[in-house]
Amino acid sequence: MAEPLFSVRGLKVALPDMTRKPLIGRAPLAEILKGLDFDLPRGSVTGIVGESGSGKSTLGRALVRLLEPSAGKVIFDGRDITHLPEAELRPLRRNLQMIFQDPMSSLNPRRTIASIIAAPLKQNGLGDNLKARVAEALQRVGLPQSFAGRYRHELSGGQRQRVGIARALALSPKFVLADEIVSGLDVSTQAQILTLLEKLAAEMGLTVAFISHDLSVIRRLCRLVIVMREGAIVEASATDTLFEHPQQAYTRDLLAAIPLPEIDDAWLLPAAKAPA
Amino acid sequence: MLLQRFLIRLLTMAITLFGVAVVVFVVIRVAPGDPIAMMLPPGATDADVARLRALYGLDKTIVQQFFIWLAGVVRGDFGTSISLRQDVLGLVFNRLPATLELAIVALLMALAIGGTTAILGARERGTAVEAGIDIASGAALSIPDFLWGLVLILLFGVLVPIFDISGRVSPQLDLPFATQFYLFESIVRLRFDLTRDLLAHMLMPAIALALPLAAIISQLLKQSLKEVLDLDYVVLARVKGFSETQVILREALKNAALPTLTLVGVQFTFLIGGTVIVERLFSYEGLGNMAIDAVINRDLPLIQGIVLVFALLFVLINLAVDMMYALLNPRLRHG
Amino acid sequence: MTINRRELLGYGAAALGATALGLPQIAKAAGELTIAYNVNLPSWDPTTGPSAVNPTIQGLYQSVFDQFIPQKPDLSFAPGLLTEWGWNEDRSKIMMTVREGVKWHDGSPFTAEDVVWSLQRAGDEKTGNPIQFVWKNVNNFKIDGNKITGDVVQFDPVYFKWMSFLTGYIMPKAYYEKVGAEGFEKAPIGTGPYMVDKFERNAFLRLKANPNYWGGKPAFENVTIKFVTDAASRVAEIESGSSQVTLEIPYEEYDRLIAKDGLAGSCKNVSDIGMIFFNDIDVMLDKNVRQAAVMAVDKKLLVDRLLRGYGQPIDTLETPEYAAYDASIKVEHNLEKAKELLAASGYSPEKPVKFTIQTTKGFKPKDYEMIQAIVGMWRKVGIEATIEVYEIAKHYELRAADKLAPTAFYNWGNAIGDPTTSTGFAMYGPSPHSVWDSQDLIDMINPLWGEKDEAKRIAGWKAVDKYIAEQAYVLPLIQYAQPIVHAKGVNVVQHVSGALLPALMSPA
Amino acid sequence: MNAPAKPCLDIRSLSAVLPNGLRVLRSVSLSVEPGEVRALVGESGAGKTMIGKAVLGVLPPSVRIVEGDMLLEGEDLGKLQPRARRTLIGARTALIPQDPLTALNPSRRIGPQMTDRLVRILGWSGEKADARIRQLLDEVQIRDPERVLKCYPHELSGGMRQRVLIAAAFAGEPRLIVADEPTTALDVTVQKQILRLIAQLQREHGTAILFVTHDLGVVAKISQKVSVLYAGKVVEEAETAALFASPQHPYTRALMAATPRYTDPFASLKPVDDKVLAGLAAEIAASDQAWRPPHG
Repeated sequence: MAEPLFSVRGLKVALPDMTRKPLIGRAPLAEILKGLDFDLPRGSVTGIVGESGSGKSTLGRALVRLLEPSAGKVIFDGRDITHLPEAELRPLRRNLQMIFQDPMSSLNPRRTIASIIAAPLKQNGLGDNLKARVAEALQRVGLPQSFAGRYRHELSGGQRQRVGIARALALSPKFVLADEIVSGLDVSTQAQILTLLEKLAAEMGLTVAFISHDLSVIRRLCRLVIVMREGAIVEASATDTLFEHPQQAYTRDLLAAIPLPEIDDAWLLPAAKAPA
Repeated sequence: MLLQRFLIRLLTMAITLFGVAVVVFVVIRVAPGDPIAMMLPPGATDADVARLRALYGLDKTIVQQFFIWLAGVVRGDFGTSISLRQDVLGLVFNRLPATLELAIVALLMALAIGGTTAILGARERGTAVEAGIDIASGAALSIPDFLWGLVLILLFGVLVPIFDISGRVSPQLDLPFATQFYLFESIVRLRFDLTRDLLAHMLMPAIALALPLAAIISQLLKQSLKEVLDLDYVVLARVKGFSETQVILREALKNAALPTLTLVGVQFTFLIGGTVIVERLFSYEGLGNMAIDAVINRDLPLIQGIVLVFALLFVLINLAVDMMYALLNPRLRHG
Repeated sequence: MTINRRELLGYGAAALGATALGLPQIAKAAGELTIAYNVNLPSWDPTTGPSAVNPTIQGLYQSVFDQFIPQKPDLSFAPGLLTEWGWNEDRSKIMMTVREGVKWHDGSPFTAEDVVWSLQRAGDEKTGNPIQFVWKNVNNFKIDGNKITGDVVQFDPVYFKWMSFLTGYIMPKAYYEKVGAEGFEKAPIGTGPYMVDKFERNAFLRLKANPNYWGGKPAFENVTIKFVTDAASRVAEIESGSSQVTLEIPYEEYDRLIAKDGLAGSCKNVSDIGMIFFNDIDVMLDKNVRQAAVMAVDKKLLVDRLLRGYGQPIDTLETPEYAAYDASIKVEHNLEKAKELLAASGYSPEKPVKFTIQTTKGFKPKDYEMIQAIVGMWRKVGIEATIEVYEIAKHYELRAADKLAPTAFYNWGNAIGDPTTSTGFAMYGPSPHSVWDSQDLIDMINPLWGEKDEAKRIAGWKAVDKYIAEQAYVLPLIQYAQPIVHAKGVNVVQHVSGALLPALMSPA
Repeated sequence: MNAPAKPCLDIRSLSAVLPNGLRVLRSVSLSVEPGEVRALVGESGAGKTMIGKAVLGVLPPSVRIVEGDMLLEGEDLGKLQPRARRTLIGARTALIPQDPLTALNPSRRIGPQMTDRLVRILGWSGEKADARIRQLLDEVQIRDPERVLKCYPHELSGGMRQRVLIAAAFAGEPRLIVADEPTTALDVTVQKQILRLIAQLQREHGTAILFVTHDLGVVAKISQKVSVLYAGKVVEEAETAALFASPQHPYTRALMAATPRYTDPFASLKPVDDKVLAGLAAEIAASDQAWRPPHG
C-alpha cells in the first residue's frame, strides 16, 4: 500500500477573531481547528462534511496551504508543507488545485474562458501548445470547443462550474480540493457535475477532498468520510460503514435531519425518532 | 477599554494638530510675502525694516520663532495679531461662533434639502421626478459655492430684494447678546425679531454653502436608498403593509444613511473651508472673512491661530462623525 | 409622481416662511446714511501696524480722528487742530499753534499736551510706527499755552506735510493712558467729525455725528459703514438700495449703475497712479530699450479701451494735483521712433529683445489686462515680454529685496502730493522702495532731501522728473480715477486723496 | 370537499413578462385552500419565487403582470386601489423570507420589528402586540424573549433569526403565509427544527401556506399539495402523496431521480435526460404560441 498523499497530524489553525479586535493591536486568535489527525489516501475521494462553523472550509484551506497551520504537521506527498514559505510552495501549487464554491466570483468576468483555463498553465510553465491543452480541458469537462471564446456571463451555473473544474484539472494535479462545489446548483445540474467529477476522478486517478454539507452527495461520490463539528473530527470512516453504522450520535442526528424525497409523516413530529 | 480608546483618540488629535501647526508655521514663513514689507511706507530705510522685524520677532530663525510661539501656545497665548493688534485667541474665538452658526445652518439646510430630495427621488425611482432631481443636483454640484452666492445675491438681493446682502445682522439693531452665538441666543431669548433679522442675513450664504453639499447628499443617499430598497428586510416591510414612504423612512433611511454620513463628515469640513470665500462675498463677520484679511496682510500669528482652530474643528468633526457612525450602526456599538 | 396633501402643505409652509423672513428691511430714519465700504478696518490705532500705512482706510480714521493738519478735497492744506505751523528762519526749530476750545469725544478738553504726546509717541520706536523715521526728526517739544515749539534733529522739508499723511493723527493722551491699547481698540475716541457708536470687526462701523465738532456738525446724524470687501456685493448693496454710497467697483458696473433711476456717481482722478518699474539689470541697462519700451505704449488707448475712459495718462510720477507737477514733461507715443531705437541696439520684431514683466492680477482695476495690452504693443516694435503674475505680497517682498524682474507693474499713492513721497521714494536708490538705483539719479536727488528753500526744492524735483523721463528710468502709465456711486438723495464730495469721507456728504 | 368555501388564495391564469417581452410566468393557475400547505417546487428560473412576490405585491418593477387574477379570500387584488391592496395584504398575509441574515433590519431592535405590523397595520394596542409576540416567541421555543426582543439582529444566530421571523409571520394571524425557501440558508439540523416549527404552528393556527422550495425532500415532508414549475409554467399539480407515489410528468420524474438520497445513492442524483428537456422546450413553445397577450 502506497503512503497516503496527505498525512495530517495534530493540525491546529488559529485565526484572528475580528469581532473581538481591540482598537489598536492585533485581534485575539480564535482556534478554528483543534488538532486533527487523518490521512488522505492516494487516488480516492474523501468527503469532509459538517455544518456551518464546523471548520471544514478552514481545513480545506490549510491543506492547500492558503492558511498556515498554527500547530501540527501537514505532510503532502512525503514532504512537510506545514510551514513552507510561499516561494518554496510555488512549485508545489500546480499539484494543489482548488475548485471554488461560487463559480461566479472565481472567474474573471473580463477574460475569455480559454484565457481563464490557460492562465494557470502558463504560470506553471506549460505554455507550449496552449491551444491544444485548453481544447483538451474543455473536452474533458464536456464543454463544446465554441465555449473557448465566451465570457463568464454567457454561461449557466453548471457550465461555469465545469470551467472551474477544467481550470483545476488542466494541470493534472495530484490533489484537488472541491469546496461546496455543487451547493449553489440546481439538482439537475448538481447531478451532472457530480457525475462528471466522479468520472474524472476515476479516469485521472485524482485525490480529491470534497467538502460539503450534504451527506447525500457525499455518499454518492466519496469513498471515505470525515465528519466535523466545531473544529474537531467527530467520526471518520469508509463511506458505507459510516452510513450503515454511524458510531456517533451527532452523525446519526445529521443523517436524520436530511429530508428524503419520500412521504414520511413521522419526520416532522416533535418527539418522533426517525424509523430505523 | 473605552477610556483607552478615548485617550488614544485624544493623542492622535494632539499629534495631528501639532503637525498642522508645524506645517502652517513653516509654510507661511517660507511662502512669498513678508509682513514687514507689507507695512513699509514710502521713505522707510533698511534700518526701519530691521527695527520692525525685531519688534515682531521676525529677526530670529524659523525654528526659534516656532518654539517661542509654541511656548506661548502651551500657556494659552497664541500671540498678538500684527494687523489687528489684539490677542489672537480672543479674536479667533470672537469670530468662530459666527462661522459655526453659518456652517451648522448650512449643514442643516444641506441635510434637509439633500435628504428630502433623496427620499423623494428614491420613492419615485425611475420616473421623471427622479430624473429632475438628478439634473438639479448635477447643476448644484457643478456650480461652486461662491458662484451660487453671486447668483443668490442677484436673485434675492437685487432683483427680488428679500434677503440682506451683507453682514450678519442689521447694524441698526441693538443686540442684547452675551455670547457671539447670535442666532442660538436669539432663539433662547425668544427674540424672534432678531432671529428673523439674523436669518435674513444668513440664509443666502447658508444656501450657497449648502447647495453643493445638498446635491452630494441627495445623490449618495438616493443611491444607497435604492440599494437598500431591494434588500429582504425592506421587501418584508412592504409585505407587512407599510407604504413606500413609511418603508423608506422607517426601514431604509437609517441603514442607507451610514455610507452617506462618513462622506457628509468629510464634506462638512469642505463646507467649513468654503465659508472663507462665501463669508467674504457676503461680508459675513466670521473667521473666514478674517482669515482672508490675515492672509492679505501676512498677519502670521493670526493665520496660525485661524488655521489651528480650523484644524481643531476638522478633527472634532471627524470625531463626531465616528461617534455618530457608531451610534447608527449597532454592530459597531456592541463590537 | 404623487404628492400627497401633507407634503403639499409642507412645501407651502416653507415658501411662506421664506417670504416672512424677507420682510422689508428695517426702515431708515432720516439723517441716516449707509456706506458700503471696500475694506475692513483692522485696528483703531492709526499710528501702528499695517493699517497705519494702508491708504484705503485713512478715510475711516479721518472721520474719527483729526490729523495735525487737514487737507481739503483738492489736497491743499488748511488750518485744523493746528491753526498755525512753520519753521524758524534757519530751520532749527518748529512752531505750532493749537486750536482752542476743542473737546474730545468723551467731553474732555483737547490741549497742546495731546499734540506733543501724539508727536512723541509717533516718533517712539517701541510703538511700532512704521513711519517713525519722519517723526523722530523733531524732539524736545515745549508747550507755552497753546503754542508749541520743537527742536529739529534733522531737517526734513516734508515734515509738516506728513502731518496730513499716514500716521499724522492726534490721539487723546489722557484717555489713551487711562484705557491702554486694548481699551482704545474697544472704545476709540478722537476729535473728528464723527464718534464711534458701534464697531463690529469685519462687519460694520456705526458712526454718530460729533455735535461739538470744531469744523461744524456733519450733515448726517448717523452713518453706518458696512465692510463689503467683494465688489460684486457692493454693486448689489447699492443696486438693492441697502446702501446709499459705495466705491471701488468695476468701471463697467459704474457706468451701468449711474444710468439707473435714483443713482448717480462721481469718478474723479485721485492721487493714485499705475506705473511700470524698470530694474537696473539686464537689457534694461540699455537706454534704447527703455526708451523704446516707454514710447511704444499708447496710454490713451489703455485708458479708453480698458478703463472706459476713466483716468488720465501720465508721463511722470507727478500728477497735476501734486506740488512738483511739470506739464512740460511729455513723452511721445511713437512706434517708428521706438523701432529705430531698438534697431540701434540690434533688435527688431523678428529679433526681439526679451525680458520678463511682473504684474498683479485683480489687485488694481484691469491691471493684468493692461499689461497684456502693453506686451502686445511692445511686440509690434520688437520687444518680447513674458508675463509673470504675482501676488501683491510677493511684490512687496521682491521690491524690498530689490529682486524684481526687469519690469514690474505697481501702483503708487501719494495723498499729500509732495515729490518726495512720489518720485523721491520711488526712484531714490537707497530707499527700499526704489527699483532703479543708478548713481546719477542718487547724486541728483541727494541734495533735495535737506533743501530748505521750498521753491528751489520743488524746482529740483521737477528737474529730476525731467531727467527721469529723458532717461526713461520708469514707465509712468496712468492716474487712476476713483468711481463712487451714490443714491441721488446724497451729495458726495470726492477727495483727491482717495479717502471717502462721510463728513463731506450731505442730503441732496 | 363539497363546502363551497372560498380558497384562501386563488391564482387564475397569471402571466408576467419582462421588459424584453420574455414571459416569466406562463398562465399560472393554482389555489391554496384555507389551512393547507401548497408547495411550489422548481429549479432556479422556474418562477416559483416570482409567484410568491406577485401575490404579496412586491414584484421587482421590471416584471409586469399582463394577465390573470389573484384572489385573496375572494377579494380580487387587481381590482383594489394600491393603498387598499397594501393594507389588505398586510393584514391577511405574511412572508417568511429565505435568508434570515438579510431579512431583519440591522439597525432596529427585534422587538419593534416584530410588533410594528400588529400595531401600525392591524391597529392593535402596544400591550396586546407585546403579549402576542411573547406568546409566539414561546411557541417557536425562544426561552428568553426579554433578551431577544432587545437584541439587534446581528446578536442572534441564523436559526434564532429564522425563529423570530416565523414568530413574527404568525403573530398577526394571517390567513396566508408565503414561505420563500425559508430553510435553504440553514444547516440541515436547524432546517429540521424550523420545518417542524412551521408545520406545528401552521397546524395550530390553521394558516394556509404557499411554500416555495427547490427541494423535493422538503416538499415531501411539509406540503399537502404541490405544483411543479418549469420555466414559469405549472407542469404538474397533485396531492403531495400522489405525486411521490406516481409522478405523471416526465420532468417531475426526472427531478425526483436527480434529487440526492443517501439511502439509495445510485438510484438518485441522475442527470436530467436531454429528451425530457427537449420535451419541456416543445411544451413551452406550444404554450407560448397559443398565448395571446391581452391587449398587446
